[in-house]
Amino acid sequence: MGFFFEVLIGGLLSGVLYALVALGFVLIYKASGVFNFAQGAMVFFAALTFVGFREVLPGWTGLEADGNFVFWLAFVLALASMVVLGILTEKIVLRPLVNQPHITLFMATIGLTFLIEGIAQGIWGANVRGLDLGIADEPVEWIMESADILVSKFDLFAATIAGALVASLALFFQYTKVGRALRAVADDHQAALSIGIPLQHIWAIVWAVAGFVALVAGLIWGARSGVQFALTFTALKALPVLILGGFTSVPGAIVGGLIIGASEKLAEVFIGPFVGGGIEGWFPYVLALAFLLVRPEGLFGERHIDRV
Amino acid sequence: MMMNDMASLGDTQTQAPDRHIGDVILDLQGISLSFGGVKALTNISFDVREHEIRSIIGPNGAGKSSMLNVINGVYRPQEGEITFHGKVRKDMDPHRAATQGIARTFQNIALFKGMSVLDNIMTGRNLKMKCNLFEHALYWGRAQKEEIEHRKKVEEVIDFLEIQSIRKTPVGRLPYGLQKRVELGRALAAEPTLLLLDEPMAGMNVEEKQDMCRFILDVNDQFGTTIVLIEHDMGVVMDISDRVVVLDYGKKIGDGVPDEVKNNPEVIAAYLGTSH
Amino acid sequence: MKLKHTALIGATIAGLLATGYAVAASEQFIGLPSYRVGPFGSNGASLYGGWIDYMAMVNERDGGINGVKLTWEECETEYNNARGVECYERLKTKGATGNTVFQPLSTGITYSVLEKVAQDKIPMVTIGYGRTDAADGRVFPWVFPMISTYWTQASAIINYLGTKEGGMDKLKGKKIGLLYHDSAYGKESHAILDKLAAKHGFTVEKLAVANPGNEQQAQWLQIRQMKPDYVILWGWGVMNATALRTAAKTGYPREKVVGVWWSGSEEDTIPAGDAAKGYTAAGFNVAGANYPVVQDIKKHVYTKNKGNMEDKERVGTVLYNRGVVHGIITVEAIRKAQEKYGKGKSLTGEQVRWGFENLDLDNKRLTALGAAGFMPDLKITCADHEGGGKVKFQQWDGTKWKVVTDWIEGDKSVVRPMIEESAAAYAKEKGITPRDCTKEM
Amino acid sequence: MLYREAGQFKASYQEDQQIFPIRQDKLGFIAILGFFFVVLPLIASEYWLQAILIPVLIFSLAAIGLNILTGYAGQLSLGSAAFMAVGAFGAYNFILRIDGMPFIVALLLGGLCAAAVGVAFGLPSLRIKGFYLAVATLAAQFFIVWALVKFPWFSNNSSSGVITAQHVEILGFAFDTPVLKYLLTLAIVAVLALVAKNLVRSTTGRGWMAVRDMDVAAEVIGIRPMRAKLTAFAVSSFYCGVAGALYAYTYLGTVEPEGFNLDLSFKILFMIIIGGVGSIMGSFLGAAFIVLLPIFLNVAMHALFAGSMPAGLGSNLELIIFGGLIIFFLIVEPHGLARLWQIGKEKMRLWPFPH
Repeated sequence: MGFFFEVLIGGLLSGVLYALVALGFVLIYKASGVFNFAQGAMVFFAALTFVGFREVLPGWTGLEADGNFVFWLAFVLALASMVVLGILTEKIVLRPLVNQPHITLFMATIGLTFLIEGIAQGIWGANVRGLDLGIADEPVEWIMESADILVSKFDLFAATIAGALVASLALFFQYTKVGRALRAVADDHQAALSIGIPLQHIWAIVWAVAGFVALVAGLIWGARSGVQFALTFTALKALPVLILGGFTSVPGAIVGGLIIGASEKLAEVFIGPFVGGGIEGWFPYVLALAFLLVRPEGLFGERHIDRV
Repeated sequence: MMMNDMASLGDTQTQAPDRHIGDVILDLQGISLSFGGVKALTNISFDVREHEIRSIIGPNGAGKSSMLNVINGVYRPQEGEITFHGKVRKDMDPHRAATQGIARTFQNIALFKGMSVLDNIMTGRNLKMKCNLFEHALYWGRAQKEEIEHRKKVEEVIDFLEIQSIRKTPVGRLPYGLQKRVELGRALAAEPTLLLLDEPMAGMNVEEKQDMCRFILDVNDQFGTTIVLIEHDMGVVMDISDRVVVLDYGKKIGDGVPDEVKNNPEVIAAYLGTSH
Repeated sequence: MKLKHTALIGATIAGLLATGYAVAASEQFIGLPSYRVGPFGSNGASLYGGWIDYMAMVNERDGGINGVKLTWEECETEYNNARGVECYERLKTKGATGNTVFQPLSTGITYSVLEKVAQDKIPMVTIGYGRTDAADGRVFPWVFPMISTYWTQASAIINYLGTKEGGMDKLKGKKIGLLYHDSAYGKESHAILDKLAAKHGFTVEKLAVANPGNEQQAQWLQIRQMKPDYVILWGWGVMNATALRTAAKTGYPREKVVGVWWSGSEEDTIPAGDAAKGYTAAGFNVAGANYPVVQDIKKHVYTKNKGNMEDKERVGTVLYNRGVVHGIITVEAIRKAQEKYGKGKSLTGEQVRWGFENLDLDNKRLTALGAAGFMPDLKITCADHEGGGKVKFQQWDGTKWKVVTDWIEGDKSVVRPMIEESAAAYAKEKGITPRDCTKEM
Repeated sequence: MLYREAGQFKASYQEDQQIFPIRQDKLGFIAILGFFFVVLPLIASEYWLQAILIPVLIFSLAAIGLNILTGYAGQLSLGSAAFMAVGAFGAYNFILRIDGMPFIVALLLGGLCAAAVGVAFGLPSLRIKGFYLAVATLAAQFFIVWALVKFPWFSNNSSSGVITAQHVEILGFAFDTPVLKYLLTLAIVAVLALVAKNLVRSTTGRGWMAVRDMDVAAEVIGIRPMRAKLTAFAVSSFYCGVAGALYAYTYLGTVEPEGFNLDLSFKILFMIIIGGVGSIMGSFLGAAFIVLLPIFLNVAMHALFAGSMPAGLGSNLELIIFGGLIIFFLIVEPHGLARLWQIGKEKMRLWPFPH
């Protein structure tokens, strides 16, 4: 039984990281109806930019390489790059494509994926880098000793960061002017426009916020498995979370992430051995699919009734 | 009969055609429909006779469109019994309604926007076309013969609706009035016995309305099609309908020939917005 | 107008003839189907960088091979089979004598051009990857899976574990976990390990990791549960670093994790950070910039600013040095072929193939090349296209790889029959009559 | 002046319903066919045949398949590559396990396997729409590739899961040279493209488009959305399956399941978006564009900057330009190359008197 809980807890904590990537998708989809496939590339871009700045800053400024100051300066610069990237994307890619079919926008974001990947590696090179956030990825000892259940310190840290991020985003959307405007836009573009909310302004902000989320996700994922091209694949982990939780629901992304994380780990451990293992690649998708068949609107999506 | 006012609407129609209103073909008894607790229709009963033009009127949100949706199986009422051509309907879906000869148009145009006028109207013939996928794949042979045969029928509809010149235009590019006409054409191509028209004249100018009225009357007249019509324009309704049923807040508040309905105090109250 | 046109065509033809003539005298063309973008771009950049640097060094230091300058052209494959085939076809006819060797550094692309190389008479060299049973040169005359195939390596790893335990008989009753990339590449490990397990009496617990492998919580918790004595890491790309990180997370000692050579480069350990410390991996070449051959590259290429690596720090890493091995083998095969077909001549692919088949890099030759201890000695024959079968093991000390063993050989008595069996099955399926090697010269 | 339809009258519906009602179009098409069937095999180099023309044709077929599903029936799918894999492995096993199995029959059977799998994975489309469905089709993408790697039976127990296509022989005639393989591919693709054209201009195709444009209205006039969607999935997967089998038999010769990955699915989706959604010809144009563009960029980059730029930067620049061009293209002509072609024709019709 201890093993079951160990797998379950490990899965839930992994799920938080999936949710973190899914969150970026949700923000953009909610505000502009764009299924932004480039979110994975943004995660990669953000992490690589951060690590890149951290490498070059000591040389430029003569600061101590491992110092806190360089860390935060690199963070701010990476964040600034993400904001610029978000605003440029809105201006150059999305604005000219307003009112095009969803699939065209989706394709444009795949084009954007290539563009971002190329720019990231063109600037910083293809080298694989390590990233140390100063939190050791090892078991929490007292849980280990008392219950013989393994819980990773780093995963707990990541979950805390993700939780804090979601909470602050929720507060941001609930209580700030921009947040209210964003919710209005999400509800009805036309109506929001008609009461004078600058739609494109909001979109730019949302892309910038999604860039921020990508940076956080990139740092955590990068610390787990290195800052390398494979960070773009984190998007694939987020997609089943999206269909389960709904494309437009922030809580859905979190709950969906937890469910996907936990169930894929349990499936791999307890079903995998019977079919040869390696089922993590497709199991979340099949699970989400099965769920959709029962509830096509997703976990937190609104029920859609066709009016004729 | 309401034929005396015809001249004011249809310029070509001067003499009263010979129409025989037949027996009841559609009978609705005690229909109730609700969506998650919200009642859309409450205990509604009325009937439609063969060859007649039967109108459903009522203020916005009265449940008129829901009524049509019940008739052609888009919605399934929780209570009530529907008898069509003497048979009590149990399960119903739009496809089965179509096979039984019910066709309709929609309040918000529901044409296939990416297809040409011709193709849209051709889809109306789909139930009458029997070739299968493999014959379509080969095309030359049975499929082509069938295609040509039905094209002839469709061209008749096109001629009837006077839309020859826009045959190959994608419907998305047509003005609103013409789209409505094409939608009528698609319904007619199915050669229905019962035609449901949901606000066919909404948003049209006077001239377009006149045309549409003429087409409706001609359909009723030449093909003997029974028509159930929802329309807001009272003048038109009173002019062309044989009988009118009035709904308000999902309940039936009036039923009868136009003159009767016109003078029904409850109907007047509903339209003027006074107490119920 | 017309005149101008004719003049232009004339000039073009003249130009073509001129270059063709110049090239024919003194150049040997090598097509490089490289990849520098995509998930494995980092690996490709190091490996092709080392290879190109070695060839540049030979040109700079020796003026080419007996005066024949090496020329090359890269073609980006993105590690994609279709792009790889396009590159193969595009490079095929380049240079004076066409492309003379194809080394795609991707098992997928290897398979995609496997039959084409025989038709086009271009040798394909797949060092440490590719189709294992192609080591049977009688069935696959044009394919050279050199130094060591996956099967030989698996066997060498088991031999290494045996020496660690103090004798092969000590492996009896041991439990070895196999964490493999769930793909054609990873599955190559199954048959051979099963056979070796039967022979030595240990058990193998196979655990698949779904591509790309950036999540391994489930697998390592299973490992924690089954407590194997060793874990063999058969990964590629991000899977390796993640495996080491997750091993640390679940408290499995890295000293007991042994990687294959595609899991044993700086690209795999650096991103894992401290978690990689103590981890051991196989390699048919070692890391380090102190070998004379690498020093020569620095001296003749980098001091003249002609190096291929953007990041000079990476010169001397495992994958860079592996590229140098590619260079050495290619150059030495051409040199060998020149001995037969004429020194100072541009050779055809068919001629270079002979060079590969008769390649003999003994320790004396390796010392002369400045690569003693850098790569194993190697002798290719008509029947045996693998030739070496030796690997060294290196341990990551947190900052660099340290060699911890001498060359360890695989168990040929197990591997070779499997290769021959598999090759015979292929020959039968394809209707190929194997060559009679006693008649080859 | 040459492209003028004035004076060409249609005396029957049959004439009006031809694929090319305008005489110049028909002549042009015959000329193109002649060029591809007769002229190209005579003049094209082996490189062009094997590395460009054959893959373009095969991808065109896959793109037609996806276009039927996405362009005509409106169901977005990200699993095309997996259906190609089913076709390839299906055809391989039919030839392997049944003695004397004719190649063309195996090809079609492989396609039918893909169709069956496609219908199974298409079932969710009855309840799920839009991007939810698109992401759901990823389940097919990942599951099928996993299953092909995992169960050794599919690859005849090869140690690595890789299959090597048998030699192609039809009625005792071996298709073993690039020219013959090209002609075989071209013939199959041409026939299937014609079949696709027939389907989309018949009741079946109108049913698909009706469901795409407005499924409720389609149901009301008697089209069964379920049947339309599932036939679209079946036909689409059949096309992808045949394309996959050709991919193995006339193009690569040896394939591994991982070759049919998500990247390939995206590539096919790009082909129909760039080529033109809901256009058979667009599928060809899109396939050519997506196959040729990266090659062109690679060649151009070498020609322009060889030696003067770090190799890694060059490759990344290609990627940047590729992504940028796709975005540029979507902005400039969201309806794809097929629309550009059409606009070009309209201009031709008026030329040289635009008023």
